[in-house]
Amino acid sequence: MLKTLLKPFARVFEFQAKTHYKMERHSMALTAGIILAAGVGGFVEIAPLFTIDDTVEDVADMRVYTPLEQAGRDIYIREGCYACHSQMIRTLRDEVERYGPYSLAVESKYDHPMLWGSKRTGPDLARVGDKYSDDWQVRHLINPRDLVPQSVMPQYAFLLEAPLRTDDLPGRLDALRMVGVPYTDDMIANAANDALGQAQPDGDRASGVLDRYGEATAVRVFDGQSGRLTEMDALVAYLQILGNLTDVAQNTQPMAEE
Amino acid sequence: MTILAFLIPITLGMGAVGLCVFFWSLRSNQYDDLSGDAERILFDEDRPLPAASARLSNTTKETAP
Amino acid sequence: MMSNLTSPERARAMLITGAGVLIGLTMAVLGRNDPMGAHGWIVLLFCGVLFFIVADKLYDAEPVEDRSISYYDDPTKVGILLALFWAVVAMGMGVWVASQLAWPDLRFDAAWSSFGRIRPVHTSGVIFGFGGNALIATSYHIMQRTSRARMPDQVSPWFVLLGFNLFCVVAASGYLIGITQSKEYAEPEWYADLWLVIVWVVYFVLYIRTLARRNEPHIYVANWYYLSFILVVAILHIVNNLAVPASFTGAKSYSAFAGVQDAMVQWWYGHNAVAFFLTTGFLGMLYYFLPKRAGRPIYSYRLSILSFWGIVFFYIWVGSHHLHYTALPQWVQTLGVTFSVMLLVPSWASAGNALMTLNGAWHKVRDDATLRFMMVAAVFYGLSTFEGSFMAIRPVNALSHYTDWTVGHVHSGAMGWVAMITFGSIYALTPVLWRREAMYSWKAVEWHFWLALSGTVIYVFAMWNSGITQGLMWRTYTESGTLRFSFVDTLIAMHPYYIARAFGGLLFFAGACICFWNVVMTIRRVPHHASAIDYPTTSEAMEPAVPAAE
Amino acid sequence: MTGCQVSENIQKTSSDEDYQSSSTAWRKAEARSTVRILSDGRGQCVLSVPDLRCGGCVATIERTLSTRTDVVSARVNLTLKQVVVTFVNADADPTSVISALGLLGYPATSADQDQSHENDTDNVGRGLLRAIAVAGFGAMNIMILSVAVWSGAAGETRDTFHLISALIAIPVVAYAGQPFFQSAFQALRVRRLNMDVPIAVAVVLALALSLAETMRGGEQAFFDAAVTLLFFLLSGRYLDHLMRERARSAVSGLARLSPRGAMLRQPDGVLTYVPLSAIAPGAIIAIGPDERVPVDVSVISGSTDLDRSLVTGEAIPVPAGFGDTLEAGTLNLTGAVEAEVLRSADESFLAQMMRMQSEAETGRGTYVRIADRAARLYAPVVHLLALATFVGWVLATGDWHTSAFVAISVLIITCPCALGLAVPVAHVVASGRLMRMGILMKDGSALERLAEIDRVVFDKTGTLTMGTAAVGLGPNDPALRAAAKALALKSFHPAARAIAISIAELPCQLDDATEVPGFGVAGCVGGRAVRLGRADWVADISMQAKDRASPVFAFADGPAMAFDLLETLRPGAFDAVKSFAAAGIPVAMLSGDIEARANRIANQLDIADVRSGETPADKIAALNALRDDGYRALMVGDGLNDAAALAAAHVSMAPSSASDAGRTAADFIFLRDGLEAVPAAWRMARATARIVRQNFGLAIAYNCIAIPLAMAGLVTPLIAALAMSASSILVIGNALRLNPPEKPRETQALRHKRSEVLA
Repeated sequence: MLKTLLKPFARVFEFQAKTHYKMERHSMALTAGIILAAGVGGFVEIAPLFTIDDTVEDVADMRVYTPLEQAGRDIYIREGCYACHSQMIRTLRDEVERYGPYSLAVESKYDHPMLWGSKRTGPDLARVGDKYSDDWQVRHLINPRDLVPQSVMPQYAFLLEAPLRTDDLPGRLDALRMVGVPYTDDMIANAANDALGQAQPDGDRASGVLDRYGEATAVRVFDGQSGRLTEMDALVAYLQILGNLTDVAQNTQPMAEE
Repeated sequence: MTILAFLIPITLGMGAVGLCVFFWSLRSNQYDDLSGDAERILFDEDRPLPAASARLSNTTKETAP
Repeated sequence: MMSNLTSPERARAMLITGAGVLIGLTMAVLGRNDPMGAHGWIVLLFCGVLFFIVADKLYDAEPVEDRSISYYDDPTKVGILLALFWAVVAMGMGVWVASQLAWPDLRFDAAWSSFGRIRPVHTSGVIFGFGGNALIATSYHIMQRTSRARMPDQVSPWFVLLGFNLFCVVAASGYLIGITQSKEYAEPEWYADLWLVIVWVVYFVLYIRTLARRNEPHIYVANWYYLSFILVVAILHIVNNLAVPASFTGAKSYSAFAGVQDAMVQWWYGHNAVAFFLTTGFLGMLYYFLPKRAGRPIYSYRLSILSFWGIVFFYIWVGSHHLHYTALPQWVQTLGVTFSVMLLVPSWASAGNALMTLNGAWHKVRDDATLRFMMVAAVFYGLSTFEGSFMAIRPVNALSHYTDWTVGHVHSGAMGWVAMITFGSIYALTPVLWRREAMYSWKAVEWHFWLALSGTVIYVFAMWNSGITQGLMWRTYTESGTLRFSFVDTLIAMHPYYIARAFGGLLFFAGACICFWNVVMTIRRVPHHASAIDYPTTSEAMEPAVPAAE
Repeated sequence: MTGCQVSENIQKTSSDEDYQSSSTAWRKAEARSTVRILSDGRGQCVLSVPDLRCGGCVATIERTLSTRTDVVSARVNLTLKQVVVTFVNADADPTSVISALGLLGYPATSADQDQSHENDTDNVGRGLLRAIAVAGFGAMNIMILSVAVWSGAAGETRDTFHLISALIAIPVVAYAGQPFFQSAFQALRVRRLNMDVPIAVAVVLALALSLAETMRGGEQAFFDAAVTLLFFLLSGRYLDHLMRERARSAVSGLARLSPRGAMLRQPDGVLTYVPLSAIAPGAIIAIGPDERVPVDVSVISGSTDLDRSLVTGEAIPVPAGFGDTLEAGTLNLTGAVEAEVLRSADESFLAQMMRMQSEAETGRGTYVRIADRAARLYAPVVHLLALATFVGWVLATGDWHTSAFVAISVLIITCPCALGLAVPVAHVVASGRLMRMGILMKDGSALERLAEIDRVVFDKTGTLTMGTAAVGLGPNDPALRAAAKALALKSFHPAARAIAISIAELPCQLDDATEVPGFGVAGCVGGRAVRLGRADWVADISMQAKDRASPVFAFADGPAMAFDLLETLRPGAFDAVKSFAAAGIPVAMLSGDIEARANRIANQLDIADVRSGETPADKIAALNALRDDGYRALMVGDGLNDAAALAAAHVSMAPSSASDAGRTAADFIFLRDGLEAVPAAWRMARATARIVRQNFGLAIAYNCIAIPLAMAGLVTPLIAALAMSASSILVIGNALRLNPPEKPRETQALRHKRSEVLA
């Protein structure tokens, strides 16, 4: 009776017996099986532990890049500035004295990708924001050797002529949201307007920028030519925000090593 | 370091693949004659092997007429 | 070349290139408002040219060659030439970027010609264009010879080689247009990365299929090195390039990782790329061409296998030594140092093994510039791995990081090790591949050797000086405890070294040009070797590769 | 009737074409029996080619063999110096391949591959290698995580890393620890302690403790220690195995002498080859020249000379004819005979010797290797210390958890990592050096035993003397000498060869030369009959018939002149004996030979203690007596008659020219002719023993530092890992001192020169 009942499963048993026998015979396969089983089980256990992140400090005043700053960052990326400028002040005394408080992990937590760099042909830029005036930055970008005769930096005069594309900004912000930057629907929908508004302090779009990104956001004509939104506007806006997304580093005044 | 949740399994996986490959190589007698295997690549392949040349002469014979 | 393809193979090639044309067209149309459109036209052009080459010969006579008794060397030949073409282009670019640092006005004010845009053309061109093509070409040669088997088909080797070059072209042109992720050594954007994954999978499958057909039971150790190069680079590439495109009709994408996490992944990738692209692949080359050229077996074959596993295991976690004193948790940095230092053991085992192989053949090294290239490569490999471990130590790194010392270290590896072993291998391979008596001009090889060596030495010494000077100047204090030098002061101090560096690079570049010329002249002028073919299919032992099932 | 006619008559009676063909057929069949049938119906045989040196040889051999039509494939194994030949048919004939190799300049013999045995030992090695790979994989990955923890990863990250480590360590220990667990379990079952018991206990406890710590989120976990320990110990074990394997394959690479079958005369008169097991008493078998006698037989027709050195150890040939009994294993030199089988193969003289030998070996079975002797002491001490620590901590603090932690860390840190490596590494290095000196070694225990000897016993023939004879005196007249040489050249009898070599003159013209097996060579010189051979046989034609043991030469009706056969001393014999005497170790000689010859050699070598006319049983008795008196004797011998004595001795050595049985029984085999290998091996053994003692000293010193730290509860996983690695590396480094940097340039140059010569 039982036999007939189990008959349909005979094949399953047979298969089980066969594979089990084989597994036992090749004890390596057995070990691999153990590793696999343990690995899957273990990983389910491990994964939640990682959600408690002990690396990146939690800071309340850390804000995201505005669309204009993000556009400037994209230009910084496009021009390969990271090849000569780092954005990571190390915990060494001379660096802290030269560039400012050393960089904290939180400060680059919205940087996709990070631009820490690996070579300083030019100085570190992690805290270059507000160190120089907009005018200095623009003139320096047009021809670095006008301001620093010994500089070997290339000229970026063409940025002043290139109008900034704003139509793709919502898409970019949306993509950034997908990888974890907390842009709101509102920010994404108004991305193009906000980019224009941040460089036009007298325009009606400016207030939106302050609403969405905070009162401290710099709203001004970055490139010195009002009425036109250029790539120079974006890049300078980005340079001026470097190190200014949060005050945590300045406030805590971390002590340097050595 | 959330990122280690990716990197460690990936590394372990690569290590495990390496281990499996090592076992395979052990089973397929890859380490039986290391001194001979080191020498074998030096055989000058420009000189046709007898068997190959026999086959070659056959084919030329076949194609010639 | 085409005449060796059968008509079904030609049809398949046409299908693939035709698909490439369509993809290019789609990219051009959809991305017309974006830099991606330009890439569409480049893909279209690249595939279109290939399409017409194939179409032109579609109805030519069928090949008469007996595939069972020959190796398939056409892609290897093209690969060698492409590698040399990229060497000239990329090293030329290198000389130019180096000169821009000494004389910044050499950029001529164009948007595409700034240092930031052409530097990746130089780095990617050398690493992927020159190194990658050389690796693919030599791997085709080595896997067939050591397996004593022909590659399984004739379309996929072309697909891998030309597909990889399409990737290189898209990458290099993209930097000039302004398409980049700004991730070091992983600059190409998402669609190029996806394409490379496809090419790489085909490459891996091709390699495995060739090994599966082998007539020689033993898999020579060089194949292990090459396989690890293919497999691990694929994984690194995929993980580091995980990104979300801003739009599928635009080039821009954002990395899946941010900040410190991204830094960790980037250097996990970056240093493993050094390990598995610039080390294991070229060690595979060394382990084949060095004994071959010296006519002596590897000093200790067992050691070569052991150091393979050592390198594979130790390299994985050393990347974090690029991030000393940064926001990366300190224990991760310490981890990187520990394994960087331990890595010295297998690295020196390999270098020592190579040099000991030459022990007893020093007279050959003296007389044969080709062998000397390989010997110098092994020496530089040992030196730069030592330097690398040294620079991974935290206090040293505090001085060396961000300075030209790192640049010098990279170039002692890239010029002294990677390029030297590649040139040596090309000189060893070219006469064999094209069935020539010897290279067209042995004097030119000598010239190349001395140019390359002096160029490397000048370059590396200039960068050592420059880097250490700059590192020390940055941390010099006045008696009152303030920083002594402004950043610009250090820049002025660099100037003579930058000139010396450009000069060293120029010498090296000149050598590469001579090599290209010499290879081309060898192909065109040197008479054919008496024996016309080398024969693969039977191993000496004529034993079935796969042992009978247990 | 002239001498010539006589010899013709003899030739007619003794020579039989049947035998001639049977001889080659036998040899073919013998070789054929080594061909294994593959699953696809092809045949495969393994040939041993000792002269293989470089890739050139490999290419030459493979190229040449693969052109043959009967060969599917030929693959050379340069490491083992073998060629694996696959034939088209299973009944292929390897002899033609062997002769083809001979023509290429590579003498080859078919290696008797006892396939089942081969695979067994191979599997042990592979199993160990697999375990090493698994342990290495685990150790590497856990080490990465541990380094991270030591570097300061704290909190959740540390717990996570511990958890991952646990997930790796459990399967790794379960798999890679098996050799130790099994061995420990077996030892415990017979209520004994070996080194594996503390190892197994420590590994399991380390794992358990770490798991418990991981579960409660503790700071310390010893996963890395447990797995690294396994890795180190497995490496030691694998090295030990590798050494034995290397010696074994080298020994089996030499040709095996005992035949596996015979040509049986069927009732219908046809000769067929049958395996040894199918030969029953009463059967008639044919034995051709140059063949070994497969079973004990009695000659029924034909006459011949026998090399009975396998049986007696004495090289001088003995004639045999109708009615003589031939023992299995003796070598038929000159004539073909037919003989009746007396006993079946497993009761033959050969088999009896083998049995005697294995019985003698059991006497040695009680020897306990030094590591295990140390373990008997070490394990209880360590376990008691751990217990004491536990009790002490409980009493002092009352904290069960901490006490257990500290006690287990005592066990972990005292785990005999260095001890496990101390012996094998020293032995491997020593065996490598011995190998370069041309001495093969069976296993590590042999080296330990050799270091302890206080008596040396030499066999005479084949050991102190070379197995072949040399000629003392002969006729002085050049004409006579030329004629004698001409005759001697016609025979392959060892005495004839020795005579031919000893005569400088050119041989004269010789007609009608005939070899009469068992008697000598006859012929005509200038019309006069002439003979060289047994004295009584030569006396048939000569004037003065003398009853002499030595071969005699004479012209018909001329005076008979004798060639005195002498034994030559093996090179280095004098120095070898002297160096033992100088070290205060008495040397004795046991010989099966007659007293006069034995004494002569003994006098030459200053050996006072001589016993002659010893049978194998006597020799065993002598060695057993030595042992009963508390002496540890080194026996050096070669013949089958010595095999049992070799096994009975505390430790034994044999030259590579020794009989198969002798080689199997001996602990050491020296490949070169010189006897200086014996004191050299002894010195090496002493040096190794010294290093082993030092290593034990280092291990003890390590424990003296580590145990108090551990008992004080100061041992963290980092300290444990560092201490264990450091002590292991120290021990390995010390062992490497056995291998003083030889002049590598010289060997390189030598190698170079050799390859040039070959080219």
